Amino acid sequence: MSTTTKRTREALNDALREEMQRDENVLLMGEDIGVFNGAFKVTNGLLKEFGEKRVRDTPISENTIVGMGVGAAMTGLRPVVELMTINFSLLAMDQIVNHAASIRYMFGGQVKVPLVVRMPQGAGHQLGPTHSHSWEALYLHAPGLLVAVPSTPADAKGLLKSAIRDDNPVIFIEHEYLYGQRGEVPDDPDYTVDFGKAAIRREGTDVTVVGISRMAVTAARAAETLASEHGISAEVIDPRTLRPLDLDTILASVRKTNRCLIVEEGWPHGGVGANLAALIQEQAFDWLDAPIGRVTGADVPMPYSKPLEQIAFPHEPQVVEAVRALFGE
Amino acid sequence: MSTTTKRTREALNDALREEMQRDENVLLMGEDIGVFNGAFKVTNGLLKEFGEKRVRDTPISENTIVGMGVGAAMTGLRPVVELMTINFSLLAMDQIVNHAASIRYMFGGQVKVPLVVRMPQGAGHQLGPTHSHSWEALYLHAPGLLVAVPSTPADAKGLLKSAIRDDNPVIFIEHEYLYGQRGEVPDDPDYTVDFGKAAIRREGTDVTVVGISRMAVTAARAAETLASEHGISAEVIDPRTLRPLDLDTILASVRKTNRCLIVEEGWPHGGVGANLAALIQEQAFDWLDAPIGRVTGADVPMPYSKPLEQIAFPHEPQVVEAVRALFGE
Amino acid sequence: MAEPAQPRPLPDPVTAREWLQTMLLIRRFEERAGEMYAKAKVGGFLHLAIGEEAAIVGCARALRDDDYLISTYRSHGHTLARGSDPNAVMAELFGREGGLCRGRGGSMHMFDLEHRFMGGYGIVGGNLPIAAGFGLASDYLGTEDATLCTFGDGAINQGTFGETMNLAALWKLPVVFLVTNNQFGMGTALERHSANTDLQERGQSFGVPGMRCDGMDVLDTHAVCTEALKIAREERQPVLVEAVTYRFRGHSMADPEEYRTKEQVAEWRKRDPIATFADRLQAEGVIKEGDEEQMDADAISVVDASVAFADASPFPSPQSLYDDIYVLGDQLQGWYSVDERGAGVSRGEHLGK
Amino acid sequence: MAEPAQPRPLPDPVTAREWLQTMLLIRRFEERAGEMYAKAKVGGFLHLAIGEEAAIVGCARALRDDDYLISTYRSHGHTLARGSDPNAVMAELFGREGGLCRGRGGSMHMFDLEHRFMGGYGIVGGNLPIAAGFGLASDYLGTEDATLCTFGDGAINQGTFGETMNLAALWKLPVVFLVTNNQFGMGTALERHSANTDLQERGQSFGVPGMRCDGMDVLDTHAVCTEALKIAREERQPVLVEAVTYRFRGHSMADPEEYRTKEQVAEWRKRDPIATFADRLQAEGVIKEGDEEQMDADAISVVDASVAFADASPFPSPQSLYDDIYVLGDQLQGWYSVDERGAGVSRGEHLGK
Ligand SMILES: Cc1ncc(C[n+]2csc(CCOP(=O)(O)OP(=O)(O)O)c2C)c(N)n1
Ligand SMILES: Cc1ncc(C[n+]2csc(CCOP(=O)(O)OP(=O)(O)O)c2C)c(N)n1
Ligand SMILES: [Mg+2]
Ligand SMILES: [Mg+2]
Repeated sequence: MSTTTKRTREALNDALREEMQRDENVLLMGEDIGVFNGAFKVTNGLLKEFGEKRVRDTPISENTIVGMGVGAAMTGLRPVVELMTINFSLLAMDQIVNHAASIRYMFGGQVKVPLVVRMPQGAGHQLGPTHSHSWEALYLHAPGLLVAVPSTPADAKGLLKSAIRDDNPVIFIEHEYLYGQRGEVPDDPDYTVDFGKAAIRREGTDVTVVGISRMAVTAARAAETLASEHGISAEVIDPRTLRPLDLDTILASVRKTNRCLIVEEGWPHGGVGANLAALIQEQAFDWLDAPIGRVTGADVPMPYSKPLEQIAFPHEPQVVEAVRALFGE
Repeated sequence: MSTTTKRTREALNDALREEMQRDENVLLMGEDIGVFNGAFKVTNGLLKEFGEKRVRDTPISENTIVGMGVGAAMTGLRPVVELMTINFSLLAMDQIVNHAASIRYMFGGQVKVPLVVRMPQGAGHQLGPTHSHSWEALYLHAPGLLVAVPSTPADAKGLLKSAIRDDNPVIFIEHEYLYGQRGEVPDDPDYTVDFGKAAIRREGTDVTVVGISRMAVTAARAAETLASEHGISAEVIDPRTLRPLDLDTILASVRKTNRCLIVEEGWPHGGVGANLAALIQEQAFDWLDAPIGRVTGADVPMPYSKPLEQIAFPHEPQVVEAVRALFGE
Repeated sequence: MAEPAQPRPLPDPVTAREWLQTMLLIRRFEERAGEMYAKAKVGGFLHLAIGEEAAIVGCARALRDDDYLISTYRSHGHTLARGSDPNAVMAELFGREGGLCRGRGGSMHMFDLEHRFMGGYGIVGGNLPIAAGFGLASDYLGTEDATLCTFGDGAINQGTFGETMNLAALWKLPVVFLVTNNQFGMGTALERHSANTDLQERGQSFGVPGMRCDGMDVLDTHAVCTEALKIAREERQPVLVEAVTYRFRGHSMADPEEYRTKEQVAEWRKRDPIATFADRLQAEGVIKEGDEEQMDADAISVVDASVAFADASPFPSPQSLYDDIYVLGDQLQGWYSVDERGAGVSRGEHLGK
Repeated sequence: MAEPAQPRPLPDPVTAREWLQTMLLIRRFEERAGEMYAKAKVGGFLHLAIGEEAAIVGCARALRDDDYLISTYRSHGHTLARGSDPNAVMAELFGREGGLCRGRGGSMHMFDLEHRFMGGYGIVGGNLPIAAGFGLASDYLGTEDATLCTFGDGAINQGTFGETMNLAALWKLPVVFLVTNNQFGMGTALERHSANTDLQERGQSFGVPGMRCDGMDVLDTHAVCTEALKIAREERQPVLVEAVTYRFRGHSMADPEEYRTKEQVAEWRKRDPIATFADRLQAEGVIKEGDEEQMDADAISVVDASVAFADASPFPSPQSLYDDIYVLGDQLQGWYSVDERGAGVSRGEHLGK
C-alpha cells in the first residue's frame, strides 16, 4: 500500500474532498469553513473546489447549524458540520443529544441521521477556559452517537471517511495539537478505518497503556522511555473510537500484561479513563496485579498562563511515573 | 430534634420559602414556577407569598435564564433557577459549564457565582426520550460546579438550603419519582445538610451498595431482601452530593465489606458508577474480593412504552441479583 | 380575543367535506385519547389540540403530498391530518408495537415518514432548525418540496427561533414557520412571556415576512398558508405565519388551569372551529341536516376501531429494547455495555467480531 | 461604507483631551500587545481592537462609575477605558500572577471588578444573558446602575440574542446592548452572515428599539450611548445600539485576511478614529501643535512601563493551579480528584475532614 507523508489537517482535508467527490450529497457547513478556509484550515480550498452550494459558511449559531444538519440528514443529505472548538458544542448539545442521538430510536427506526459533527479540542495553545477542553466523555455518554478520537493522520483520514459513509450520527473529535503532526497516509482513495477497532501502537508484555486522542501519542513516547530507561515493556493501545469501543483488544492486552494505565487529557471525574477502568476491572478483575491507573487532565477549567496550562494536562514524564507506580516503583 | 412527615416536593418548597425569608436577595426564576405553581409543584404558593419580584415566571429560554442567573449572582443576588426537566438543561449547558463553572477561576477569583440550578430527572413516568434521562454524570464532570442528588425529603430540604447559602454554582438534581415520596423532615429552620457528607442508609458487613438519587431508595429496599432472603448484609451508602464527593465514607465501607456495587439510573458509559468504580479500585484495590459491580440504566434513549421503560432502569430485583453475582451466586 | 377573519370562499364540496371530516376525526380522537389517559391506557404527558383543529387541518391541507410537515409534542392531529392510520396513532399512545413509532415515542413523539409527517418533538423550539434542514435538503436536491413547521407561541422565545429565522432568510429556504398562537405557553399567558405579542412580526427583524391567519377558521388558515407556501416554494423566501387560536383543554392532562378564567375559555369556545365551519357548510348547502351527525358518527367509529386496534396490539418485547438505536451494519455490529440487567453485557450491545 | 455622522459638539477641553489620551493609550497598547505576541511573550488568541477605539471610548465614557460594562474576547480596550491598570492588563496577556486575572484568563478573559469591567467572554453571544442578569440585579436591588453590553455583528446571530432581547424588554431591564458592527464575524462579512444587515433593527421584533452611531466617531458614539443609557436607566427600557466601525487588523493574529480587499481596509483607515478626533481638537483649538505627539509619547511610556511590569511579574506558581475554582469554606474544604500528577490525590482536592 503506497503512502504519502501528510499532516493531520491535510489528511482530514483529503478525506472531505474524496468523500465529496464520491457522493454528491455530502456537504459541509460551519463557521468560517469557506472563505476563511477554516479556523484550523481543515477545509482549506474546498469552497473553491466545490462551490458555495456544498461548502457553506454559516452564521454563529451552533445549535441551529447542527439542527439543520440533523434535518438535512433525515431528508437525504450527508452533512458534515464543523464546530470551531468543542467548547462551543455545548451550545449545540440539545440538537446533538436530544435530537441527533434520539431521533432514530424515538421514531421507531423509521429514519436515519447520517450526520457528522467535527470539532477540535485540546489544550496546549493557551486558549484558556473557553477554548481548551477535552470533552469526549460528554459525548461517549449518549447512546445513539458514535464517537471517534483519531490520533494519527492515517486514522484521521480513514475514520472520517468511515464516519461520512456511516448512517449514524458521528461525533468526530480532532485535536488541535495533532493538526500539525505528520504521518504516513495511504494513497488509496478507498482506504477507510472501521469504527470499533482499536490500534495497538506498540506491543508490550508488562503493562497496557491506553491513550485517548493526543494522549495516544504521549503514551507511545512514554513507552519508549519506559523500555529504554526502566526496562518496562508497555503495550500501547489507541481505541480510536469510544463508541463503539473495542474492549476486546484492551481486555486481551490487560489479560496478558496484568496492569493497565489510561491516559486522557480530559477531566478526571466521569472521564474516559473512569469508564475504561470500570469496564476493565469488571471484565478482567482476576488478571489485575495492580489497580488500574489513570493519568488525566487536571480538575480545573483550563488556565491561560503557560506554566499552569502545561501542568494541567498530561505529558510523557507523568505517564512514565504513573506506570512505574503500578509496579510500586 | 422534632420532625414532621413531608413529601419531597413539600420539603423543597419549605427550603425555598425559608431561605427566601432568611435572605431577601434569594429569588426564583423559571418556566411556570409562578402562576402555574411549578410543573411539579415544588414552587407551589411561593408567587403568592413573595410576589412577582422574587418569583419570576420566565419565557422558554433556558440558556438565557441560566445566564441571567449567572449575571445576577455575580452582582449580588442569590438566584435559584428551575429548569423544568434535566433534558432541557442541555440548552443551558453553555451557560452552566462555559460560564457558571468557569467564571470564578478564569477571572482569577475576583467574583463568585452563588447560583443554584434546580431540575428534576428520572424515568418511570413514560415521558419518553426527551424528558426522562438521568444526567448527573454530565454535570459531575465539570470542575467549578457542585452537584447534589438528594434521595430523601430531609436531605432534599437540608441540601437545598445549603446550596442556596453556598457561594458556588450548584447543580441541584431532583428526581420526579421522589417528589411524591414521604419522609421525616426536621422542623428546625436552621437545619441544613452539608455537601460532601455521604449518608449510610443501612449498616452492613458483607457488601457496600452505593445508590445515586432515586437508586439510593431502590438499593435500600434491595438490602432488606438481601438480608431476609439471602443472608447477605449490605451496607447502603447514599453519597448525597457528587461534587464534593465523600469518598472517605465509601472507601471505609468497602475496606470493611470488600465488595461493592453501584446503582444508578443514568447511562452506563461514562456514568457515576464508572467514576466511583474507578476511584474505589484505585484507592481500595487490595481490599476488593470481587470486581466492583454496576447496575445502571440501559444504554438507550428512554423509550415511552411502559414495559420497555420499566426494563430500561434498575429495580430492586436487579440490584439483588447483581449483589449476589458479586458472591458468585 | 382577536377578531374573526373575513369570510373566505369555500373550496369545492368534496374538499370542504373532507376538511370537516378530518377536523371531526381529530376532535373525537383527542377526546378519546383523553379518556384513555384517564383509564391509564395512555401514559406520560398527553397534550390535546382540541380547539386547534382548524389551525391544523387548514395548514396541512395547504401542503402537497411531498411537502414536509413537522410539529411539536402536540401533534396527534397533525399526523392524522397528514394521513396517518388512526390505528397506529392510537397504538402509539398505548405504547404498543403497532404504534406509529413502535411505541418508542408516545404522544409527544409521533412520526410518519410515509406521509411526510416528520415528527413531533418534545423539546420546545427543537424542531425549527430541523425544519430548516429539510428546506436545505429540498433546495440542495432541487426538488419543489416545501416544509411547514409548526410550533407554539411559547417556542418563539427559544434561541433557535432567531437563529433559524436568520439562516432560513439568508439561505432562502422554502420553509413556512407557523406559530400556533394558542395564547399560552403552558400556564404562561402570551403577554407574560413575550414583550412583543404581535407574533407574526417576530421574524421581521431577521428578514422573514409575517402573515396572520384566524386559526379558528380552517378557510382562512388554509388560504394564508397556501399563500405563504407559494412564496416559500416559488420565491424561495421563508415566511412566518401566526395562526391565532386557543386550546380548549388544559396544557396537558394535569392542569388545574388557574392561569385563565372560565369566561375566557367560554368566549373562545363560541368560536369552535368545527361548529362554525359546519354551520357555514350547512348555510351554503354543502352539507345538509344530519350530514354532520353522520360524519361525526364516522369519526367516532374510526376512533373506536383505533382503540380496539391499539388494545389488541402487543407491547414491544423486552428483547427489542435495543433495536433501532443505531443503524447496524458491517461497520457497527453492536456495542459494549453494562446495564440494568446486571454486570454482564447484553444482547445488541456486544461488538460481535 | 456607512456615511460619517454629522459633527457633534465637543465636550469640555479636559474631557476631550482625556478621550483622545485614552484612545491613544488603547492604540499603543494594542500595537505593543501585537508585538509581544510576535515575540511569544503573549500566547493564545490575541484579538486587537485597532480601529475600534472610538466605539470603545465613546461608550465607556457614557457610563457612570457604578455602571457595569461587559464585553467579549476583544476587550483590552474596554478594560483600559474603564480604568484598569495597564500594567495588570499587559501582565494578564503575559500570563503572569500580576495580571488582572492572575494570568488565568489571558487576552480573551479580562475582568476588573473594582472598575466594574465585568468581563471579556470567549463564547460568542455568551455575555448577553449575563448582562441581562446584571440589569436584573440592579433592578432588584433598586440601584440606579445601568449595564452596557458590547458584542460583535457576528454574535447577533446567536440564540442568546433573541432570548435576551425578549427578556430584557419583558422585564424592562436597564441594559444597553451595543453591537460593535465591524463588518465581519471573523472572516465572514456582514451580508454573508446576516439576512438583515441593518443591525440596529434586529431588536425591534422583540420590542427593543434601535439606534445607530458612527463607531468611528467618539463624539457620536458617546452621544448616542448617553441617550441610550438615559432611556435604559430612566425609562427602564433596553436599547440596542449599533456602532458602525471597522477593525484595521486581522480577526486575530493569525489571519491572512483573504476575505476583504486592501482597498476596503485603506478606505476605512482614512476615517481613523484617533486621527479624525485629534484633527478636530486641533481645529477647534482644544489641543495645539505638538500636543498630540506629547500625548502619544505619554501613551507609549505607559505601555512601555506595562511591558516592563509584565515582564517582571512572576508566573503563577504550580501550587496555585487549583486556587479559585471554588469558594472554599466550612462546607466545601476541597474535593477528591486524580489528575495529571499521577494516581494520588492532589493539594486542594482532598476533602480535608
Ligand atoms: C426546551 C423545553 N423547555 C421546556 C419544556 C416544557 N414545556 C413543554 S410544553 C411547554 C409550553 C410550550 O408552549 P407553546 O410553545 O406555546 O406550545 P403549546 O403547548 O401551547 O402548544 C413547556 C414550557 C420543553 N418541553 N422543552
Ligand atoms: C460560541 C462561539 N462560536 C464560535 C466562536 C469562534 N469565534 C471567535 S470570534 C468569532 C467571530 C465573532 O465575530 P463578531 O461577533 O463580529 O466579533 P468581532 O470578532 O468582529 O469583534 C468566532 C466565530 C466562539 N468564540 N464562540
Ligand atoms: Mg401556546
Ligand atoms: Mg465583527
